[in-house]
Amino acid sequence: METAHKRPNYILIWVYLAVLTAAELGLAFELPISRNWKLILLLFLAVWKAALVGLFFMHLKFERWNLRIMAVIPLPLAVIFILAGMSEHIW
Amino acid sequence: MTTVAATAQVAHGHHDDRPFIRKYIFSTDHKIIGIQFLFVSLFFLLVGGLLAMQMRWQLGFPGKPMPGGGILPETMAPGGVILPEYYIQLVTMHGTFMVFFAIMPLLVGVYANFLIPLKIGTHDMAFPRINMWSFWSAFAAGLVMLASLFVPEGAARAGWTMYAPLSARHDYSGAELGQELWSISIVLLGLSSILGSLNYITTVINNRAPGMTWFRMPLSVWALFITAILGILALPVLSGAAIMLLFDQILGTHFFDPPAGGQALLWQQWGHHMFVSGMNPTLGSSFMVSTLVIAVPSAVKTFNWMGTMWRGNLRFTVPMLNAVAFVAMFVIGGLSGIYMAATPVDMFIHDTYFIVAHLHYVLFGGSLFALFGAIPFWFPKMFGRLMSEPWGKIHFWLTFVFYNCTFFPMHILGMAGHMRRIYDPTQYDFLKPYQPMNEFISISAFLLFATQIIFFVNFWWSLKKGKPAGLNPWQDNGLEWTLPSPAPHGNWERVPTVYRGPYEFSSPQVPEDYLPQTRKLPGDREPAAVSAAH
Amino acid sequence: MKFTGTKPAMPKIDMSEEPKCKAKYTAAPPTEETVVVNPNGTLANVFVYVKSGLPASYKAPAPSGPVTLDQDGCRYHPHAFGIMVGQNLQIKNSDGILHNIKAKGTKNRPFNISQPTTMTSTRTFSAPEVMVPLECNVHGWMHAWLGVLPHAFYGVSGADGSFSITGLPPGTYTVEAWHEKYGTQTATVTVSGSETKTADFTFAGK
Amino acid sequence: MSWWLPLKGSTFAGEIDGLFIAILVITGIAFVIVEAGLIWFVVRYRARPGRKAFYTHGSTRAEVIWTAIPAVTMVALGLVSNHYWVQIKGRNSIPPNAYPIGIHAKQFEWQVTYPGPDGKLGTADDFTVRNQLHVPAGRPIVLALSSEDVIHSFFVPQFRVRQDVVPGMDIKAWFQATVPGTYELGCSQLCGLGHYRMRAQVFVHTPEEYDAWMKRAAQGEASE
Amino acid sequence: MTHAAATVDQMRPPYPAERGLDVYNTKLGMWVFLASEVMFFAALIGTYIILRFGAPGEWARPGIVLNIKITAFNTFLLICSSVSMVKAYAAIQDGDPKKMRFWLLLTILGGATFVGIQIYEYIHLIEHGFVPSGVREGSELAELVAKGTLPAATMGLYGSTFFTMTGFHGFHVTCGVISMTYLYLTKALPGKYTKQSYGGIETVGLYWHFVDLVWIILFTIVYLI
Repeated sequence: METAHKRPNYILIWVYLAVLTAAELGLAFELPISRNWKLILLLFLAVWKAALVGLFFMHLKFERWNLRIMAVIPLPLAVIFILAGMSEHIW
Repeated sequence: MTTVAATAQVAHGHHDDRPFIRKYIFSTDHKIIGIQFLFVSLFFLLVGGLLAMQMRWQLGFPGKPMPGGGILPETMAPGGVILPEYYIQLVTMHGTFMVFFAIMPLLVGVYANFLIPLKIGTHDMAFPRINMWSFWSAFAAGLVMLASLFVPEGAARAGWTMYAPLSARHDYSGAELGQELWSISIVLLGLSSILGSLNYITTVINNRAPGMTWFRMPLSVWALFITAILGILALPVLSGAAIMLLFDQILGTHFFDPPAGGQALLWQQWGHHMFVSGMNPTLGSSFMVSTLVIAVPSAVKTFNWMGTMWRGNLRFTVPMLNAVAFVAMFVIGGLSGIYMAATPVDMFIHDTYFIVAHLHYVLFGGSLFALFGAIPFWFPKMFGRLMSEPWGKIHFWLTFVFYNCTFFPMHILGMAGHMRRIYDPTQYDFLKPYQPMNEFISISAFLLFATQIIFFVNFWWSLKKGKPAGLNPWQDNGLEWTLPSPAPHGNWERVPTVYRGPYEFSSPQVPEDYLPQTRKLPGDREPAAVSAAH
Repeated sequence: MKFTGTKPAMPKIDMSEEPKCKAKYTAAPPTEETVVVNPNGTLANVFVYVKSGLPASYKAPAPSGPVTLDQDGCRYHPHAFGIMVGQNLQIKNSDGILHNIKAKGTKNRPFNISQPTTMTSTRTFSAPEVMVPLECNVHGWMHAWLGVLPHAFYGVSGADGSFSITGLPPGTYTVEAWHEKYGTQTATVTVSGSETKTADFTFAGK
Repeated sequence: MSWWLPLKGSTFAGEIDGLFIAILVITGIAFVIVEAGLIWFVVRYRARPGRKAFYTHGSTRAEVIWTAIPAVTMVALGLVSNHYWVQIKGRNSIPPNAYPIGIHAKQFEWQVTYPGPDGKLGTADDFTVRNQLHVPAGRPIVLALSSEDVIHSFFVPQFRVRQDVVPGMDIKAWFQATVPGTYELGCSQLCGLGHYRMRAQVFVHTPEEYDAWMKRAAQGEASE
Repeated sequence: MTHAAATVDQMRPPYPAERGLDVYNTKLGMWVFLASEVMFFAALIGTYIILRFGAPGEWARPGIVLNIKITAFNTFLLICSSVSMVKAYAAIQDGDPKKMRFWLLLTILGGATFVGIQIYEYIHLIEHGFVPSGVREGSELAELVAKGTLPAATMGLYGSTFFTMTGFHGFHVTCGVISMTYLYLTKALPGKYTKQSYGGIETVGLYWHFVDLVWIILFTIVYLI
């Protein structure tokens, strides 16, 4: 019914993760850019890494849609929760 | 189709040869766990009630020695006179026991455990051992909470909502160990509820009997399923907050400590009804909208219940009486909630007895009447016997009358501006004229409490001497009524097959006015899974 | 206990919220008691105690009789006083209105108890501490100071400015005088046999 | 003992009471309809031998109707409430000429700081009085609320004003008293063992009386 | 459904599943549990963000209090243990229990080392005066606060949030190490995992990767920002 999946190259994912971590460190301590840019880039890298782990190591990329939904449901809630808390302090 | 090997574990059926301790104490049987929750939460209901009686004594007769209060230690009530610090402990622990250890476990712990596997047709929960742990951590939480009443400085005393920083710092509250035990207990209870919810969700998704489609699932299971989903998402947050509170108390962290930059309102981030807490007014408006939105489904529910009764054939058994009373009381609680949703009015009635009245109409009226209906209803399936109907009716009518005498006048007190959680209303000149009403409420409350003795006696008596119940004493359609009473360990030898929804009453297809979900009529198709597997 | 310099004016306490307390001051309105200068020019409420000099092995049993702290007219009586470790402190509410007693000690376990009506509560202290502040949060002006000591060699200057410490064994001692506003002063006193020695302290007002 | 709301002592008391009455009427009608319906059904459809219940799968039209009516009512109520809410607590609701009074709450007292004769807070002639709030009638008052320790709540029933006082936050609230007289200010958020006694007297003076009181009080004779 | 796909789909091999979601109970249960874990860490991280946004002043700059180098190594270690975990899973799917045991043991070692390094880090920090309530008086860090290198106003919050977040993560890693060791001893060594039955490995793997995922986020927001 669904397309067949081939096993991903886990070592390659591992290399990605290691390189991204090194990039984060370099970005945080060596790169002479403004704090806000650092913040955005660092968060972007962190989400990228987290997505790699979730999609490949935890196989979310290969699961059925209903299990994927289960994994994804709390994420928007968590984000809304954090944003609601932040909005308290921005007014 | 993949195999169904994992569900096909053979049920033990009637011959259950486990030792007593595995059968009734450290049991993994969902029914025993449900019954364990029932006994424990009824006990805490009693504890919470006793605490309420002491509060009502002080409010009705401020500063007078409480009858029998002499047995309390000097730190609580010297000479039987309740001290202010003991009073706020009573307030706190009454709320805590009732909400966390009586009503929540009675509604969820008891009936989710007992009913979900029976109603969806499976042998047990998906994770029976986790289920056992869920009960025992709730039990431990209860013990810790109970123990906190007896530590030297007394129990927690910041209200069951535990607003920080009153709850976070000992020098503000005057209690150290009591506050810490409260937090520990709540964390344990949170863990228990998460484990429970995990089980309910997995079981409902994965282990329904053949033919039990989502739309054939009884509403009670739906409600418990949705509650579990909300629980799995909300409880970790609450537990996290309780842990931070605990860290503030024992590690000296500063999460809720304003002088060190902490946020007092952090604790309340999750609460409703906080329009006056000093937050962003626009946020107040959006909260108002969300509260108003709750009113609409509540109204729809009420109309649906009435629609169910419309042109029905109502048999006034004890469960039915309580169910009708539940609707009637839920309406009052729901309507009084509208006052809170209108922010300017809420500003006035917030933290007054109006809220106390509303809370009790929702929690007592909305939950306890439902439970007083549910307990006799499923009593046969739990213990094989029926509870006494005449005593049940006496209990019902007395409860109904005294309940309204207790909680309805609180609306009037709230309109007068009577604050919540005050030890002695006569301190305020504007409240002195209301003392007769406070006395009336207190006396009604004592009578309401006394009435519950009837329930407890009926319960114990019926355990031993009740009329033996047949398979299906109420002529209901659910799967559980196809089992013997009490239901055996492992429930079914082989899981039943479901052919229709649970609410086929007075169906023209059969002469009886009920039609069990498992009864196969000519023309009913076998569910796909069954036809494939067998 | 001499007092020199200008006598600070003590602010009046407005007790109108507690008519029962207000009624107890018919002659003159109540004032705060931070600095009480006696008519003879001496300073009251100075706590004097033997700070050091006692042999390490010296041990005194706590007396069986209690020390009484009375709350009368929304003020503490006495305002500054001493107690021995393990001795009972009887806290008495003579006003019949709500008082709470918050002890904010650091070496002793703090407590915060309330007395909604005429009643007596008893507490003890487990460690020496000079001084333990006592306060009532319902009546913000109510303060008392309590010195907890392992021995009985302490006194408080009274309405004539004098104090006495009796029964000291022979030896050389450091005696400290403590006042809530003016701080501490020390003196060295040598006692030999059964004699009476005098130590004078002078606090200067600012 | 009154069975109704307390005296209307401030400008927005009338609006709040009006809203209260409106809700009372709406909920009253709903209450009567639902409870009468319940009783009618209970009597009319009680079990009788030989009769079977009516078999139905429900009616979509009925469901739509009984969803729409409460929804419309709620939205209308929400709009009206919000209108008043913005007037009472909105960010820009505080009248610019409001007379400032500082309220510092601590376990268990209200420390009221008056602006002194110059009418400004934060100047040398400010003075603080325990547990006594004096305000002139007919003039908007803006309270600057702060807390020493825990969350307290400023509540004067006759003014229909309540505002939580949160430690670490500076909160402003306003009201305008209308009826001279003596009232009580209570703490309505559990704040410790003396919570029930965290009470202050509220004196609403005529403007002339207030000026006279201010003169006396500024000289250190605050007591009534 | 599975007959044709089972032979080809390496990521969804046949496994005894339950009726409902076509996933076996333990795996579904773990996902539900992880959903609650997401909310728990969201609460912790949310609190951190709220407190940092609303803090009365600047937050201490990264690298002054905390030792970034050693934590960066720790991060790398956790990533390695994640990949060894997934290798163990792949090995047992291929029906090679020996290889599976090797990778699983490596994962346990990686996790244990992570915890060890974190304990070392905590001891080091506490010695320097960084404690959950802020900065200990009279310590090395207290001098930095006095000099103004560290902001006095926010150190209390910094200590509170740092120790709570990293502490709870460390607790999760410890739980993971304990359960993996338990499975290694009671299931993997006696050879109970086979090509047809490896639910324990997959489930504990999901947990382990989640813990790694959380650390990726925490490392960035606690140590780098």
